[in-house]
Amino acid sequence: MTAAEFTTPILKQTRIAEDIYNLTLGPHPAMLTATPGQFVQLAVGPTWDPLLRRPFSICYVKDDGAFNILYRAQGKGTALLAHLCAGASVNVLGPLGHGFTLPQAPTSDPIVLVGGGIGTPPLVFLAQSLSNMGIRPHVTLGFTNADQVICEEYFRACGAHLSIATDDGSYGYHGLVTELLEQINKPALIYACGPRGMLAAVAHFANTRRISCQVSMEEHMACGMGVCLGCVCKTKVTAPAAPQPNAVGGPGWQWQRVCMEGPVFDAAEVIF
Amino acid sequence: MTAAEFTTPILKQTRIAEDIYNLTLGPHPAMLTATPGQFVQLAVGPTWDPLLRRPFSICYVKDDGAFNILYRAQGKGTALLAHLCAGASVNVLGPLGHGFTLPQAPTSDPIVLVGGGIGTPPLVFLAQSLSNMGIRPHVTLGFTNADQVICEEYFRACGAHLSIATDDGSYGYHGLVTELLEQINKPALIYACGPRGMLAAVAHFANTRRISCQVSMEEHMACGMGVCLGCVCKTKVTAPAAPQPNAVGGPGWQWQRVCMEGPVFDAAEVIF
Amino acid sequence: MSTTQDHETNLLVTQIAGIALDNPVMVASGTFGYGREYATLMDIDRLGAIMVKGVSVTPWTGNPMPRIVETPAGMLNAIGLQNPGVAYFCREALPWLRQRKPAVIVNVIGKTVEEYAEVATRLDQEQGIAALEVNISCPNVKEGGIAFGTDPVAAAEVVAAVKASTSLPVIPKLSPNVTDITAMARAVVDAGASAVSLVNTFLGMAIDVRKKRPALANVMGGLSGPAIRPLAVRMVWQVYEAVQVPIIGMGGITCVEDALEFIMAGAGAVAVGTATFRHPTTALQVCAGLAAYCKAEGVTINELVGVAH
Amino acid sequence: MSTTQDHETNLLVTQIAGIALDNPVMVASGTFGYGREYATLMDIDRLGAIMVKGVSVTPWTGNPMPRIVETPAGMLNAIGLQNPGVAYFCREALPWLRQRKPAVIVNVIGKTVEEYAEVATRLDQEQGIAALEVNISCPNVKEGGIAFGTDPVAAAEVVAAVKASTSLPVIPKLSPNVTDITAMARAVVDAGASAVSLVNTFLGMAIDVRKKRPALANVMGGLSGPAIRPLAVRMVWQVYEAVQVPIIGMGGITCVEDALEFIMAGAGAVAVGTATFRHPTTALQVCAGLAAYCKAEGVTINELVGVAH
Ligand SMILES: Cc1cc2nc3c(=O)[nH]c(=O)nc-3n(C[C@H](O)[C@H](O)[C@H](O)COP(=O)(O)OP(=O)(O)OC[C@H]3O[C@@H](n4cnc5c(N)ncnc54)[C@H](O)[C@@H]3O)c2cc1C
Ligand SMILES: Cc1cc2nc3c(=O)[nH]c(=O)nc-3n(C[C@H](O)[C@H](O)[C@H](O)COP(=O)(O)OP(=O)(O)OC[C@H]3O[C@@H](n4cnc5c(N)ncnc54)[C@H](O)[C@@H]3O)c2cc1C
Ligand SMILES: Cc1cc2nc3c(=O)[nH]c(=O)nc-3n(C[C@H](O)[C@H](O)[C@H](O)COP(=O)(O)O)c2cc1C
Ligand SMILES: Cc1cc2nc3c(=O)[nH]c(=O)nc-3n(C[C@H](O)[C@H](O)[C@H](O)COP(=O)(O)O)c2cc1C
Ligand code: FES
Ligand code: FES
Repeated sequence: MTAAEFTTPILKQTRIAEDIYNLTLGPHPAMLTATPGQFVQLAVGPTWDPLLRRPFSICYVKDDGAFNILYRAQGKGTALLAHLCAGASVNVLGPLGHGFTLPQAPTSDPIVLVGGGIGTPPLVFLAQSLSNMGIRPHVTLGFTNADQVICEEYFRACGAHLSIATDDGSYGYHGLVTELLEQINKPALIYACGPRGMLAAVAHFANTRRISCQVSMEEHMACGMGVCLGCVCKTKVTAPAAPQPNAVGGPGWQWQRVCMEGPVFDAAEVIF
Repeated sequence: MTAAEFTTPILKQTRIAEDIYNLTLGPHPAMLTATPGQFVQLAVGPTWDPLLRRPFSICYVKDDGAFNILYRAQGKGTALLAHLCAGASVNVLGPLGHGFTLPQAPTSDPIVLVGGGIGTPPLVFLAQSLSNMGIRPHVTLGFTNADQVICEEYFRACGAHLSIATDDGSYGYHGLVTELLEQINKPALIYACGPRGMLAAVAHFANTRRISCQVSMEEHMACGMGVCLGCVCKTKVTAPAAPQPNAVGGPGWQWQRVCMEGPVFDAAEVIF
Repeated sequence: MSTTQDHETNLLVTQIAGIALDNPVMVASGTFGYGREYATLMDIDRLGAIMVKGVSVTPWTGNPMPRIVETPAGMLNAIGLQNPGVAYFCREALPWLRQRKPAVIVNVIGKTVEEYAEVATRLDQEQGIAALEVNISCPNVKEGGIAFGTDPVAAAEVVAAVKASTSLPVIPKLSPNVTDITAMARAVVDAGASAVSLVNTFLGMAIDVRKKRPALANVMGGLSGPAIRPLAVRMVWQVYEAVQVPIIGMGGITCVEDALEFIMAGAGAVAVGTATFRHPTTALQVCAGLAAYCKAEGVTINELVGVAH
Repeated sequence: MSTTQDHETNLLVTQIAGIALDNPVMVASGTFGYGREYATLMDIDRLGAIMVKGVSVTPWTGNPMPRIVETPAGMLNAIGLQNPGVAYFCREALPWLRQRKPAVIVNVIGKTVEEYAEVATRLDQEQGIAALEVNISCPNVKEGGIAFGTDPVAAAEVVAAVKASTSLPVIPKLSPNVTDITAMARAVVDAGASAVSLVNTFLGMAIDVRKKRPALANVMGGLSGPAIRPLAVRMVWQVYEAVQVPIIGMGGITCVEDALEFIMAGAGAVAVGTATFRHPTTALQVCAGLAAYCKAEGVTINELVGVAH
């Protein structure tokens, strides 16, 4: 779980949907310690513009420590990344953060993974880990339309029950991914990653039903290492918390760092 | 001679000596109007670091308007350029500046081209133009050592009398290029491009002997278009000069812009 | 009958200091010469205004070389306001400029209050000038080299003197090298400014580590380019809340988004400077981008000014 | 018998404000937490000093989110000095820190003069602190939010109060958002500063054009990173000529050449801030680079301080 800074070649980069890329980066031993929900910070571009690293969830790690991220080219940094060819080098900081907590033991209770858009990739790693434990998760995914659907093959490969929703009905269920979630019979545990609005809806669904739920949060990051306090997120103080370096806050709430205590938080904790 | 701004692909890039690259850029009609001694400003890198374009002399232009520059990777911008592969795009501003003035008519008087190190490339274009006029120039070049020798084949191809000096004697004459110049019998006209010290020596040689001489100057540039006044060079006011937009100065001298009135100046004019 | 083209363009029509502008996009003083150099490369008639290089009473030789050095996402310049003087400007540059479509805004410089006034008086005799931009970042020779731009009293004095010497709108260009930009803005508005330009360059320097000497012959120079944009946007924001006159915003604008930052922060018009060196047509691209943006959002440019407050 | 390694390292030995340092390379306050976070990634014992995140009397919650935004070659932050307070610092962070080799310089913050003094008093009881860095860029709540850092009188007051509350050397950290940095430097030196740190961040802002709102919840934030380096080097240069105390220079340092710029401009030590976010080992690389440079040039680091003047 100790992060490393390393430079590694791009082994492969493929455009898998409009503006979405699957990037395979060369192996590093540190990546073999990664757990689902953790992320890496990539230095994009060779100069100081852009300045900051970009955070990306780990989609999966191969046995040799090579790993993949799936990302949407949307701004300055990801556009640069998308232009790189196999053979080019990328500097990586990771694995970082606190990922999903896996069930202690195999269970036959329905475990549900809820993904929205480009929030889907870390759920691949999670589904693989669950599958390795002998768990067949229910995976429900939401996308804007058929062209944006990603990762299907990975979930099928690990035997997940897969259902997909699209906003315009061009693929799968016509509607919201949260509607698919409601159709699952008595989920025992929910894991979610996606846009803030979706996470809030999933958390609300879980919290009102007292279903254990973990959500992966997103904030702009500078350091990714817990020092800059740029990525904090408001959480409830539920129990008298053990003093944490950055656990300051107000009445009933405290800041937690998305890059350290997160990105994955207990849905009952997060103040949306 | 009108400059254009255009984006063009790299057709080829080869490392021709330690840290020296030969870059072939795609054709543009504007380049067909280029004259020897003119230069282009290349935008290096896709972001604002580095900010400024880099000036490079035109080494030669092919019939279709494709053209070559030869450069030394020495700093931030040229290092970025050296990393680009064939197919990548480069944004060009050019051709710019005022190049060498060719003899009015073919002549059999010795015409000497003096090049120092990475100042050699524009002399290739010049030698080609002289050759097209039926003139076989004497080309004398100086380099630090054998590994740094460039452009030999181009000068041979246009039938020049070629002599090369190296500082350490590892190739050709052991000594300074100016010593080679002194060995040529009664030069009628000298063209020079290279480090400032070499240009000063060549200018001194020519001026004291009243030999007509043109030198190509170098200064850091921002605009390359004559507006920023960042690239000026001190010149003597020899005759009552026609009023020039930026011809201000002091008693006996005036500034001239290396990117507009230059880079090529009459050696008798420049104040070194 | 107005075409779609006309309609889009109309969204950009505006007015600054009483000057009618086809669009609010200008090129900044010192980065576009007297306009002619770039005319072969692009259609300069599509610019809202041209702010010409600083003009002084007599020719100025400027600083020794080197005058420029690149920095991360920026550049330092210490040109020292080299220019051939107001007589040359009126004789050689203005006749060409006044026949172009963009409004001509002349950047006025001087080493004393009297020199500023003298340039203004001379320019007042000429046709085809829309306004005077008063560059108060020059060293005040009488006061021993302190810039007019960092002292509200000295700045007001210059502005008042220029105002008294011209019938044209007076637009002081503020220096950002001050603790409180709003105090400077208030001082020049009280002295009669019809608008303010901001910002000029930030005082900076670089060391040539190999030579163990300052990289610029003048030791210090002015920082411009994208690096300074967040600082410039902050100052436009502050000045917008402090004074009522229009603001011409500049400092690191490279694209339409950057221009929108300034406009939403409170700039009624924007100027492109250093980015022109990299891409000569930047200002035209900003202009086209603003037209497209206004059309898509269904707003006029004037409706966007200061909306982020 | 000293090895080559020792010899090289000795070239970097220096002293700032009476603190003996193995080398002049520090990590800047707020960019290295309390040191522990990066310890797994690198050998922090090779740093000259660690300047810890600002510490206040009581815990501060800082500003709402968003707190950071990237800009060209820079970033704006409006963390708002979130920190768990001096008691927590002494209990949880200091015991670990004081067992490390680098000198520990504690960054002190407060909203009133009294709060600064209180933190200093509390820290004076602790072992293993080398000096106090007084961050005077905090808002002065009593004076209605004006920063201590832009008023020489207020700055001197804070420094004098801290000085009176501690036996440790006091190093005020100057804000660059002033017309005349030398006036600030003189004021704090007269008030008892043993050295000065400069610079803190530059006040800037960005607009989120899509939302038509400031990008930071706090509206304005501090600009750091390579973009500000030319401005910071200029200020170090000016302060070096104005006061006699050592300068800890910072602002956009990313590599050994950048550090040399500051040293040649007059900094006796340097600190790496934002660049650590990009490459955590930047400070160590700067340190190794300085050792190699001094060896190649045959000089000690002290011989390089201010050589460009
Ligand atoms: C823990 C974590 C995991 C992530 N995993 C993925 C992933 O697997 N795939 C994927 O496509 N995206 C992922 N993101 C979002 C991704 O980091 C942003 O899309 C990316 O930083 C945008 O960079 P840009 O240069 O294209 O955009 P720009 O807008 O140019 O970026 C400007 C600045 O804003 C930051 N920023 C912009 N959007 C976001 C965002 N949504 N989240 C965080 N910072 C942002 C950038 O990092 C940069 O600092 C993740 C974000 C976090 C925090
Ligand atoms: C008219 C002209 C023609 C030139 N022709 C050639 C050529 O054919 N081949 C070649 O290798 N070089 C040529 N040069 C020099 C070339 O421009 C520089 O080597 C190059 O700009 C260095 O950029 P960099 O990013 O590697 O260096 P950096 O040091 O990172 O550059 C920093 C800044 O300094 C400027 N700069 C640095 N060195 C020089 C220099 N020697 N001349 C001008 N500006 C400089 C850069 O343009 C940039 O603005 C020419 C220069 C001029 C003025
Ligand atoms: C090379 C250069 C010359 C300049 N000359 C002048 C000038 O003569 N008068 C003036 O008021 N501003 C001058 N400026 C400042 C610009 O007009 C502008 O205010 C500043 O560069 C910030 O904008 P930018 O970041 O877009 O360049 C000059 C700037 C540069 C880079
Ligand atoms: C995220 C962040 C937090 C900071 N926190 C503090 C702080 O608590 N106290 C302080 O004096 N300076 C603080 N600073 C300023 C830095 O210590 C440093 O002075 C400034 O960032 C310039 O250096 P740089 O460009 O190398 O980052 C902070 C800077 C950043 C980027
Ligand atoms: S990104 Fe710096 S603390 Fe999380
Ligand atoms: S480079 Fe701008 S005038 Fe020559």
